[in-house]
Amino acid sequence: MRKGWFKVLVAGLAVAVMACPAFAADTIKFGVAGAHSGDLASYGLPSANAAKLVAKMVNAKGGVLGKQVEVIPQDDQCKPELATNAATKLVSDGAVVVLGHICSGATKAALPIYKEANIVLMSPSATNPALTQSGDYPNFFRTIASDDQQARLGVDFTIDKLGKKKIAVLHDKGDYGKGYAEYAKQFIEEGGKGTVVLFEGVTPGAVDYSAVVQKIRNSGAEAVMFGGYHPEASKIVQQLRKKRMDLPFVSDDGVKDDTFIKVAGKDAEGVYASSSRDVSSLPLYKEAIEAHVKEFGAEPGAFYKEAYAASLALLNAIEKAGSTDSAKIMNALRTEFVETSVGKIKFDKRGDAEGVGFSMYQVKNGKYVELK
Amino acid sequence: MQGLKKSILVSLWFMFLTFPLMVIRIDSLNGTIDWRWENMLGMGAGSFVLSFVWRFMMARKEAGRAAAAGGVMSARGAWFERLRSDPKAAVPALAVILAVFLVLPWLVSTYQTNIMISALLYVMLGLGLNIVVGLSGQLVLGYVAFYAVGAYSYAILNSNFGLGFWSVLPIGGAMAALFGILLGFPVLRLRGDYLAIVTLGFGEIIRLVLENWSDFSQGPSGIANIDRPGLFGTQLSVSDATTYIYYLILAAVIVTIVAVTRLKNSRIGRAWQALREDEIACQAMGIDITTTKLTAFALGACWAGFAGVIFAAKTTFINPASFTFLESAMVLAMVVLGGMGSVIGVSVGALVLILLPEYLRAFSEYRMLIFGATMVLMMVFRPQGLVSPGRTKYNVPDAEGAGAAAARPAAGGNA
Amino acid sequence: MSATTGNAATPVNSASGTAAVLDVRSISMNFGGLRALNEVDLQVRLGEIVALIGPNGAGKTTFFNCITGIYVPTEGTVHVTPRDGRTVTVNGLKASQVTELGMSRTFQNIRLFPTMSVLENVMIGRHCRTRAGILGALLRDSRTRAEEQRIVEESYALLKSVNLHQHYKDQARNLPYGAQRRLEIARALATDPFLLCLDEPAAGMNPQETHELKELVIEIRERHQLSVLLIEHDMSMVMSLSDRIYVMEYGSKIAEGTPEEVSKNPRVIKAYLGEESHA
Amino acid sequence: MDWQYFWELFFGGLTRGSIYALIALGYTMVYGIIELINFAHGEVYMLGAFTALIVAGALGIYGFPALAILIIAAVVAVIYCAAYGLTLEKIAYKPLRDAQRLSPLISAIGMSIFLQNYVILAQTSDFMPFPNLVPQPEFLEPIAHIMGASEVLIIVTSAVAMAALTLFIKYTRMGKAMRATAQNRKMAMLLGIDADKVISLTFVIGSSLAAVGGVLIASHVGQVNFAIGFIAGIKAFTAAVLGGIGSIPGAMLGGLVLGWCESFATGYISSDYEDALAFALLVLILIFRPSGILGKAKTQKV
Repeated sequence: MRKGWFKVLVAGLAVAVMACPAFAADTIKFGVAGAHSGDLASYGLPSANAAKLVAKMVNAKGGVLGKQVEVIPQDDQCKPELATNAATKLVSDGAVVVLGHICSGATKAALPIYKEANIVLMSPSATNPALTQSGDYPNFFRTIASDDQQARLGVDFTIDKLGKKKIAVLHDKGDYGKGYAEYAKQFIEEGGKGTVVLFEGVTPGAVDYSAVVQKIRNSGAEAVMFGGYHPEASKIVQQLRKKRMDLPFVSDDGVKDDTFIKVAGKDAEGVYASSSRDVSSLPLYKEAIEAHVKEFGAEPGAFYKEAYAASLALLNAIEKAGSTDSAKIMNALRTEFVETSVGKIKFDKRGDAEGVGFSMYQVKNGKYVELK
Repeated sequence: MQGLKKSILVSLWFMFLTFPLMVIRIDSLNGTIDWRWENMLGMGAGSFVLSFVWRFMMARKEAGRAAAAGGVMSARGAWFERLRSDPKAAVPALAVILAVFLVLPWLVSTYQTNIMISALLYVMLGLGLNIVVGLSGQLVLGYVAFYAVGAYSYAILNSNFGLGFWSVLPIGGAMAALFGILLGFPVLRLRGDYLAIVTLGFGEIIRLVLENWSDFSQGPSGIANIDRPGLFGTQLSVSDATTYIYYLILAAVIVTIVAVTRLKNSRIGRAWQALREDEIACQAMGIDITTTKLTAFALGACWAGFAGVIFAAKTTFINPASFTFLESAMVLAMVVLGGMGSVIGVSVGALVLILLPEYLRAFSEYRMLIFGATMVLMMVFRPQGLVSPGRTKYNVPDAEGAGAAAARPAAGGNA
Repeated sequence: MSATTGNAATPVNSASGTAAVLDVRSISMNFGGLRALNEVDLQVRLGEIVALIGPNGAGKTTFFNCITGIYVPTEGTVHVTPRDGRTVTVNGLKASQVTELGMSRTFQNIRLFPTMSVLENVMIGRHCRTRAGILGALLRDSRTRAEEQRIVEESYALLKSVNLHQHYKDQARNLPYGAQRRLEIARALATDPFLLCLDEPAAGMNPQETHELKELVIEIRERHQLSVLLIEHDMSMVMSLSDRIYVMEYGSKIAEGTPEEVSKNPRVIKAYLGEESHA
Repeated sequence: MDWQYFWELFFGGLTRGSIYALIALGYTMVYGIIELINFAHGEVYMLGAFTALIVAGALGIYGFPALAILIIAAVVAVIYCAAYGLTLEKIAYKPLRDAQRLSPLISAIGMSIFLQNYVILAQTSDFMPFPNLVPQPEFLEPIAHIMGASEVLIIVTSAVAMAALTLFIKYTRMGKAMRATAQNRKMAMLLGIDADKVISLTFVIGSSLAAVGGVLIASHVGQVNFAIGFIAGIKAFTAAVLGGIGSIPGAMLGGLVLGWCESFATGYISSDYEDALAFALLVLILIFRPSGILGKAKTQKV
């Protein structure tokens, strides 16, 4: 029965490994959950780095409440089923607060576990509006604005700034893109100043979008709003231009990515995409980037500044609350302003950060430029 | 010498074949080419060695086939067969395994238990698919659709009507079985490859509907806040609930193993196997292949439905992204790797495929590569899987075997 | 087999006096533009051994497929009269239903279940005579267990009757050729047929095996009280075994009668027996 | 009825259908000969696109003109895809020729997963921009809103490929050997046809066509990544079945029918269920006419 012994051995080892942190010195346990491996690791790893850097800095200054901060990373690969595993693990390891999760779906899956354990969760990247607006999760906070704010900005920009009334709204059928598109549609219709002439999902990975493009032409749209990510956006923009249609193309954060410009090439010129406000002039932002370059020898990736800000806000709240009691931490988050890498923020009743928001960018000469 | 020459040729061929992808990397932003010659060397050396291994394995396979034709059984197979067929060895072995599984949650952390729950869920899925693919020989590539039906049944009934886990468990199974029959009817006349593709299409259709029909399934954003299974109305903490679900799924797996073994050794199970072996002869022996196929589809789907309900209850959140074709391929790989038709094999296959990557995180990048390669190599070198299906023992009324036969339980089978 | 345990064998030559158990009236079969069968009539009476002969491609196997439900004949009717005495039309029925009525067959190119054991192959034949369902399989109640044991015993007895019982554990594909043919017959018998249709049972056998097969067929007919319809190329076997012979050529019946009548029929000699007629 | 719109959709569907047809030809040939769904065929197409991308990138750095790049990249991609097809057949399918019928299909699925991950590891999992290699001539400018040069090239290429293949199979010695092998491999071998060679050649031709498809389609779409083969492969297979698998004109017809269905459904209804529609079409065809539009029904030998 070699197999049986092997199991016992593995189990024993696992116990030994798991037990170690529990007997370590008394620390503030700071959980970090997100995609640290798999397809979406590039979205999750920067957050883990941010947490480590902030913890290092805080620890160097004597820690929080006189205790050292210990970062516990947990991988969820952005998959709901793994997210619940990760959350369970963090809860059982005694995390006081958790930074994460990265993807909205994973966050939704994990939230009930944190809620039950009464642990504060702060995401740097989960933008799904329902997470805060449903009111189901008083323990959830985020340092990034939600999709509806983005859609609001996109709609106002298209109608007021560009002066376009007939708008074709497209999405990629994904959680993020469809959410954005549905909000955009709702805002256009509520505003009464424009009309949605086309609301359509495109199939990611399809070989050709010419039918959708012809449909846009046929609808008489004056502008296109697209919710989704850059691969589909670049295909649609390229086909629009190929078919000699010069409509303004307004999209979201998923498109405000340098890969979009790389892939779409000259067709990318003039495309609008909304994204977090440019904070590159803030001293804390510069400090955060420098710390990352110094430690890891490279520029940080996506959601780094949001994660850095969230780490600062969480640790600050623990310090201000004077305890690790989550009710007090939440109260501190809601009442105390804190300087972070995304600006001076505090959180509203529902958990959204006040003071962060979106700007519109446009591709000019192969670069995204913020429009003031 | 001959072999050496062959291997050099193979190695040169692979160096040529993989040259553009492995060696050249274009950095289009800076307009430079990154030449990675070390990869070519690695490829050459690797394929040189592997070609020897390949030929050795091929020769062994040929030898094995010759031996099997002569009725000789390999020594390694023999001890395993003995362990399996001799109740004196098999019973304690089973008891030890069961005991390990029973105490597991008390030995390991909640996290490890959670992983074990996932692994056991896959055992259940694998055994369910084994009914359809392994026993009745109908290649279904969209199995995960039934898993989705079960999961969404619970999610929707729970969030809209507040139905609990225990009342939805049979409903979820029944719904999945219904879908199995719905799929089964039109594809009755299809065979082999065509069946595989149609079921793949069916699986994708189910997923696409879940993704696009937002009013019904909340679309890509999924359904959150699904209740965990309750225990006589008490509200359990997360870690207790995990332990509870662990025992629940363990019980479900044991029930599945018993059920599948019994089905396999029953009149129905024999009909499935006959269907797998020869459809025409099966009909000519008075077996109605319509009902036989439909029962296989329905029962296989039903198990996926049960697993789906448990899955939804365990994660408390589901979205269509959990039910992609890759998931179906994964479950199929478990069945194939473990050994089609073998209950032990499929269980081992599922545990290996889920747990190994979990404990070999270092290889996570290569996980899917190895996974694909394993599927190919398994088919080439050991198409019967890790464990070939056990022979059912029958209690025949004959003089020479009568004494021993009487002592054994009647028509007892083993997996 | 419970119904067939009596040993009051029907006299071989009294066939003309009894009703036909199989009554085929002018069936035809078209494949696209090709007419594979053309208005063929055929009767098999209780206890008779009837042979169907003809050159290769005459449509014999197609005829078998038409009467056993694998194909649906384009025209004509097939009636059978099982042991219970009622007459049933079988054209249009599924192959499994035909077998359930009591017509069972073997295949020209052996179609066993290759990786199942010899015993299991025969047990499959008992499928349509037993009832246990899914619930029974799952619960394995005493009735199911008893039925299962009965299947085993009956199947084993059949194996014994074709002298394959020593091999009951072996995989069917590992049996020698002649034994596979016998196993196919045992499997067909397990369905409790009143009419056994054998498609070239002696193909590929040596004279000794062929002789044993002949003895076996006669013995089966006696023991199971059934009729036999047989396609065969081995003339000595056909002539010595059959009560009556039908001859086909190009999809049509060209002659019928006792072995003597047929062997003297000039059309048959011309069409089929040819220079072999001296045999 | 808005005819302008109708024709726009019609030509959109024509392009899309030609894309499917180009890949479907490879499926249909392999299936015709050894009755195997070469699941990895879509991956060969993807490898063709990637190889062409690398070659084009390298040549672009050395400043070659676009048309030269297109031709060289296409030739290199064809050579490599043929080589990949050949190797694939030798490793994953040939040892399984006498195995039970599920084995080669599972092996093919494994190969498909393997090749995707091979590309991820050797290159990247990101989307890569594919240069537009087909120059847009002046005279196409008036119809640019309906069709560009790359679309015209795709349609012409797949039509030519289909015609050439049909002639090849009908009139050449090798083509006849292929038909014989497809009908009855054992008998063909008895007659002195080297079946292994015929099968290898089938893979070479099919893979080469996939490579041509890869280059043209990537150039048309403007981006590639490791996953493009899967959905294109499934669609192409649907097209092949639709037209009647094993039939070369059938693959073309099936591709066009599928392309038009998708295009018109998107244009007049919605693209929400675009893929679901394709799959539903496949299921319906297989149920009501399993041999496809141009396929011949096979009676089972008992």
